Amino acid sequence: MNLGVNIAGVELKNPIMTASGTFGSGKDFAPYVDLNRIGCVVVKGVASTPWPGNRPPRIAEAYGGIINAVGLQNPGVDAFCQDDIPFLRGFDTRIAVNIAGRTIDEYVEVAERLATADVDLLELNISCPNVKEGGVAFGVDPAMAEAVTRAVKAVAGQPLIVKLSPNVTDIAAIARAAERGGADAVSLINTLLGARIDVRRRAFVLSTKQGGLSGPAVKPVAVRMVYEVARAVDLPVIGMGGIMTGEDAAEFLMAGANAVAVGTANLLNPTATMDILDGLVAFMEETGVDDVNDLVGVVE
Amino acid sequence: MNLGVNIAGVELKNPIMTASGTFGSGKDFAPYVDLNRIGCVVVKGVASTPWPGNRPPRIAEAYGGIINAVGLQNPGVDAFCQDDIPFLRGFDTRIAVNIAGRTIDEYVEVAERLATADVDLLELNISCPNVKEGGVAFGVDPAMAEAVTRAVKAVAGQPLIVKLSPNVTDIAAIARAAERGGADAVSLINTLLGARIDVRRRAFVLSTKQGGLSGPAVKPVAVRMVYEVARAVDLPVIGMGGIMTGEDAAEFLMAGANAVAVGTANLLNPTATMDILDGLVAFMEETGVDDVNDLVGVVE
Amino acid sequence: MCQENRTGRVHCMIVSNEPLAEDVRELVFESPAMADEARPGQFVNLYCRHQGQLLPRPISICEIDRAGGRLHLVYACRGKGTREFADYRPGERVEVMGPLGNGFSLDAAGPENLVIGGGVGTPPLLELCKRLTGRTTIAVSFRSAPYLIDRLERCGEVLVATRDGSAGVRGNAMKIVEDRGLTGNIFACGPTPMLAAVQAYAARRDLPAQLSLEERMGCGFGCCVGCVTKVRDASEAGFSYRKVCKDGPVFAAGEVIFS
Amino acid sequence: MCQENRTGRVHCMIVSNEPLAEDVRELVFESPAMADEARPGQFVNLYCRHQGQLLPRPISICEIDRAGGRLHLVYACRGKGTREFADYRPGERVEVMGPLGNGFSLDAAGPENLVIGGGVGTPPLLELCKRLTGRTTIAVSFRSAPYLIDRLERCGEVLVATRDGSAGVRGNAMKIVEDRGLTGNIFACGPTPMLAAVQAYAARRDLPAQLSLEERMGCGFGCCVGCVTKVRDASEAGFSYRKVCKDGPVFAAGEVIFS
Ligand SMILES: Cc1cc2nc3c(=O)[nH]c(=O)nc-3n(C[C@H](O)[C@H](O)[C@H](O)COP(=O)(O)OP(=O)(O)OC[C@H]3O[C@@H](n4cnc5c(N)ncnc54)[C@H](O)[C@@H]3O)c2cc1C
Ligand SMILES: Cc1cc2nc3c(=O)[nH]c(=O)nc-3n(C[C@H](O)[C@H](O)[C@H](O)COP(=O)(O)OP(=O)(O)OC[C@H]3O[C@@H](n4cnc5c(N)ncnc54)[C@H](O)[C@@H]3O)c2cc1C
Ligand SMILES: Cc1cc2nc3c(=O)[nH]c(=O)nc-3n(C[C@H](O)[C@H](O)[C@H](O)COP(=O)(O)O)c2cc1C
Ligand SMILES: Cc1cc2nc3c(=O)[nH]c(=O)nc-3n(C[C@H](O)[C@H](O)[C@H](O)COP(=O)(O)O)c2cc1C
Ligand code: FES
Ligand code: FES
Repeated sequence: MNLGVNIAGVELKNPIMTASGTFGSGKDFAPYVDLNRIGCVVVKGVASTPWPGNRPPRIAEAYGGIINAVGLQNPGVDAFCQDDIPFLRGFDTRIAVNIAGRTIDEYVEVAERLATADVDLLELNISCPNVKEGGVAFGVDPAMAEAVTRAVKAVAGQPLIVKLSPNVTDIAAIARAAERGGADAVSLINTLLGARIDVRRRAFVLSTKQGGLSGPAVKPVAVRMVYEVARAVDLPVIGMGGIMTGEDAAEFLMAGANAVAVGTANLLNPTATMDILDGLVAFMEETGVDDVNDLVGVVE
Repeated sequence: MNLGVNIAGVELKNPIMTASGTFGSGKDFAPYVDLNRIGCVVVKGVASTPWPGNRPPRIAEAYGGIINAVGLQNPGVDAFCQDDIPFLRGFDTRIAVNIAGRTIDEYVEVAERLATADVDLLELNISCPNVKEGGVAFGVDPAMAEAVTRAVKAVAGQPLIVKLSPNVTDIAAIARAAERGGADAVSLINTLLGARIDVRRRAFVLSTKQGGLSGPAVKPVAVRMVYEVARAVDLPVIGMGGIMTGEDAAEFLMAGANAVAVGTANLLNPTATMDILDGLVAFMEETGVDDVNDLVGVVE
Repeated sequence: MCQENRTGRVHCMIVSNEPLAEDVRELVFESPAMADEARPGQFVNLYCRHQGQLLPRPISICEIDRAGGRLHLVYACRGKGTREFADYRPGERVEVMGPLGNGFSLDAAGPENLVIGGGVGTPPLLELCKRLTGRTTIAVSFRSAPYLIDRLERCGEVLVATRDGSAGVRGNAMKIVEDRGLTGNIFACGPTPMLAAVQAYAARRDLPAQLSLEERMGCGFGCCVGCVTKVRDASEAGFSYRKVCKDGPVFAAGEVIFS
Repeated sequence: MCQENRTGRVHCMIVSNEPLAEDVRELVFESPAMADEARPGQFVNLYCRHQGQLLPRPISICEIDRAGGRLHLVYACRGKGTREFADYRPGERVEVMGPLGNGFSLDAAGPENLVIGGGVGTPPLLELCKRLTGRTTIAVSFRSAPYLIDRLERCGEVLVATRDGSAGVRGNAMKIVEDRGLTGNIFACGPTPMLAAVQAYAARRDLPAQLSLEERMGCGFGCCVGCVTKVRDASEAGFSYRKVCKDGPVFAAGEVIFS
């Protein structure tokens, strides 16, 4: 059985990736799973300088999901390169680095710093607010999405995945903008904006009022968007949003994703990546599929 | 305890409404609930002529929700006026008619026909595809939303609620467009576009591929949007999206809604409206709230 | 308005939940009210405990034990919901709403009845068979091991087919019917291709026939217009969509459009 | 890499689940592996059966019965999850992950220990009290009826306060501590305002103190950075956010910033 997939020239031993921000840099998972069995570890978002993140509470429960407002707490790209790359290179897995920024310059700075680092892929998180444009996320406007992609691509030393925000009217238009900007792949979906109010305290649960909804609750939206984007661009697509089982992973592949990422499931179950990989293999065996690439985009 | 609310000059005995398309015209619920206890029955969408609706399957299960592709099957406004208005007028409840159309003219035709009908409110469903604009929904573009609102308002005999689509980058902008077009109130959210693939059949579950996601899974998105819209416009707001309990209803009121609508919960439990009303009253008693209007918009 | 009052979802005590064949089980639960009201061909909604799965699982009523205040259901373990039900044990409760749907019309029952069932389409026919008067021939097919045969035999002559040929004729129930040229007032339930074949057969022989259909449901009691099937009418399109849950699940064969 | 191997979520048999006071219950479950590994001040994640509620409920370990292979938890029935747990009966299984977090450092235990607990902050201190050497004074407060007192009394002198004055002093545990000017190596767990008062008291009197904190969690094992608290450091901002689940829940009082 072939599980290997190719994302923008990088060979992954299987299509199971981790979703940024839900797997740290893998250290917390090493006691539970064999990191060598993961196709690609996508690390938490890193910025040019350390970011403190948002005040707590950062987590609210939602029906079938979770709303987070971590606010991209990270120790900065230098600390990342020093601590996390050597750890992950101790395993036979691909490394993708998720990049955060508040201005195009900040994004570019991280990509420049990583150009010579020993990582396989970059993932540009364009859901960050653009402080020069009044805090509107880069990812909701085609022109901004194209501009930040082009600027980062110009300095990138690795193939560039652009991670799309689902909080838009037309995600295919944003995907096309990323393609024009030079993206080598796209990933989706990031979290849906949502909020939860504690009716007894008469206040939002999260310190930031709203946060990002993820988990099984968002899966239908994610599958729909992956299908739309896969038909709109000529790039590899990484699908995510609520994947909890091997069949969920197969659903994203059939919608047009070339690989999938496991997010919230990691928080709920530290062995989720392995369980999903095993489930996908079992599904392929049961339905007589020899090559995982044969599942990609099979629905009409 | 006061439960009465006022929506664009229409007094409702309590803030519990039904969400269009989930309560028919109430007939199927009469054996289970006392329709006299519902603040306002919002009937299923009606068009100028009978619409056959989509081919089955029209329903797919999603985690914590449901995806529907009913396609606004309805017998047309004439049959509605003849059969459903007399039935509902047998109860002491308000009647709102949800209007569907594929062109501005079709919407206008329904509103004209209803201008002299014995109903209390109109609700304009702008999530319908505009056939003259390549099937893009009216509700995703401020200019189209404003135009259809203005045209319908010009002929409306009742206060006009505009029902917003959540599948947009900036729902506050659409709400402001509806306000400019003359809306007397806004309601939200309609369903989120989503899809589900049957991995064994390698096909979408729904005949239309994608459909509308509703139910508890969408609640955080709905609460966030209600909060945004309530701060963006100077109109009464009707909140909905995944309300299953009295505390869920309170959550929408606190986010800024003046009344709430119960949708998917009706399908899952025919006594849902009553259970939610009872739950809201219990919550008010427990937390010492005398007037339901005092809950509206209390979060910062 | 003078409407009957109905309760919605209720928790019912499970009496038994035993396998009848591989991945097919019979669930018996207590509900004197439902047993009182139920008619053959009606169904109930079962609800999952798994609160990610909110939609009802419609399951037809197999036997109505009015005296004992119990309903019998027979269900195939297919997806997540029915596999959940398979784990329920006697003494636990299951959440149910019903009875729902129209059921078979017994007025049509004649001196000769022909009952045709395929797979888990057979159980919904058992209570009907018990109530039919006249001579009843029952043609039923199964994937492999047949079940409920002893109970059906008390109601008439039973002819069995299996897809794998392990019992009776190899093929489906319509093969028996066609091979033998059976006639009578037809009552049928089973997979859609089989029902389409029944429809064609009944039309050819001019036999009255009632078909019990399946469709994915949102509510099960008529409010969401989710579960429709095409029914012939005088409109321009030649059909309209009718609700399987409320206008059916039983329809006159002549009015259904399979396509 | 040489990492310890750990299992994730496991189903554990419930031995008992009895009320200790109004809306407070003690849950005892079997897990020789967890009982072997656990240290006082650590916690476990409990997971709901309600599949709409996916997040863990972190509950501290109250007693570790290593010989019997059991853990004791004491929890308040507050929201949907803990109310669900209240329905669990002996013989059923509960889904658990753990032990998690750092636990109290016993190296700090001195000749004089001062243990301060408020509400369901008291149970996490019981196993600690059992292991402390030297003289231990235990000041604990409850909303109303006290619980676990007999077990605590085996470990030292117990001073009780209640918010409603129904037992002991009226007020919270810090009132006892302040009124009596108690000293020793402090170990505290309870509501945030109480911990802030402990911090101030320890600073004033220059007493070493460990505080067990609470925060809303996404994972409970360090991967989501959801459960942070401000901890003093040498950075420009003067603090960084540290994880309650992994760097805590126990922190040195001096490093925590409550604000
Ligand atoms: C009126 C009626 C009567 C029925 N009677 C019986 C019976 O007596 N015995 C029996 O074994 N089965 C019967 N079925 C089919 C039964 O409802 C489905 O097999 C069952 O709902 C599948 O649920 P699941 O959780 O196993 O599958 P899942 O795949 O987890 O179900 C997902 C969703 O799809 C729906 N669904 C899946 N398959 C079907 C189907 N074939 N028909 C309708 N909805 C479906 C489910 O209800 C659920 O909402 C009947 C269906 C209908 C409409
Ligand atoms: C390290 C740690 C140890 C704890 N030990 C105990 C203990 O021994 N006994 C005890 O009774 N309680 C303890 N708590 C608090 C306990 O976790 C919450 O009371 C419980 O999670 C509430 O869940 P619920 O389903 O009742 O409430 P819900 O309101 O339904 O919970 C919704 C979400 O919020 C979270 N949440 C709600 N309240 C709290 C809270 N106070 N702290 C953290 N998360 C919360 C829940 O975990 C869940 O994710 C501890 C908390 C932490 C962080
Ligand atoms: C706690 C948490 C932190 C996240 N942090 C990031 C991040 O740093 N960068 C990013 O691009 N996405 C981040 N995400 C989004 C996920 O990578 C993923 O896109 C999203 O959660 C949808 O997938 P899921 O439903 O499987 O979680 C985060 C999600 C969660 C739940
Ligand atoms: C089966 C179904 C049919 C619906 N039909 C309509 C409709 O005709 N017109 C409309 O404006 N909204 C329609 N809706 C959307 C609901 O009115 C509501 O906006 C949405 O479902 C969110 O609320 P909920 O999560 O409580 O269901 C329909 C929803 C469902 C589930
Ligand atoms: S299932 Fe809702 S109308 Fe039939
Ligand atoms: S709860 Fe996830 S890091 Fe602490």
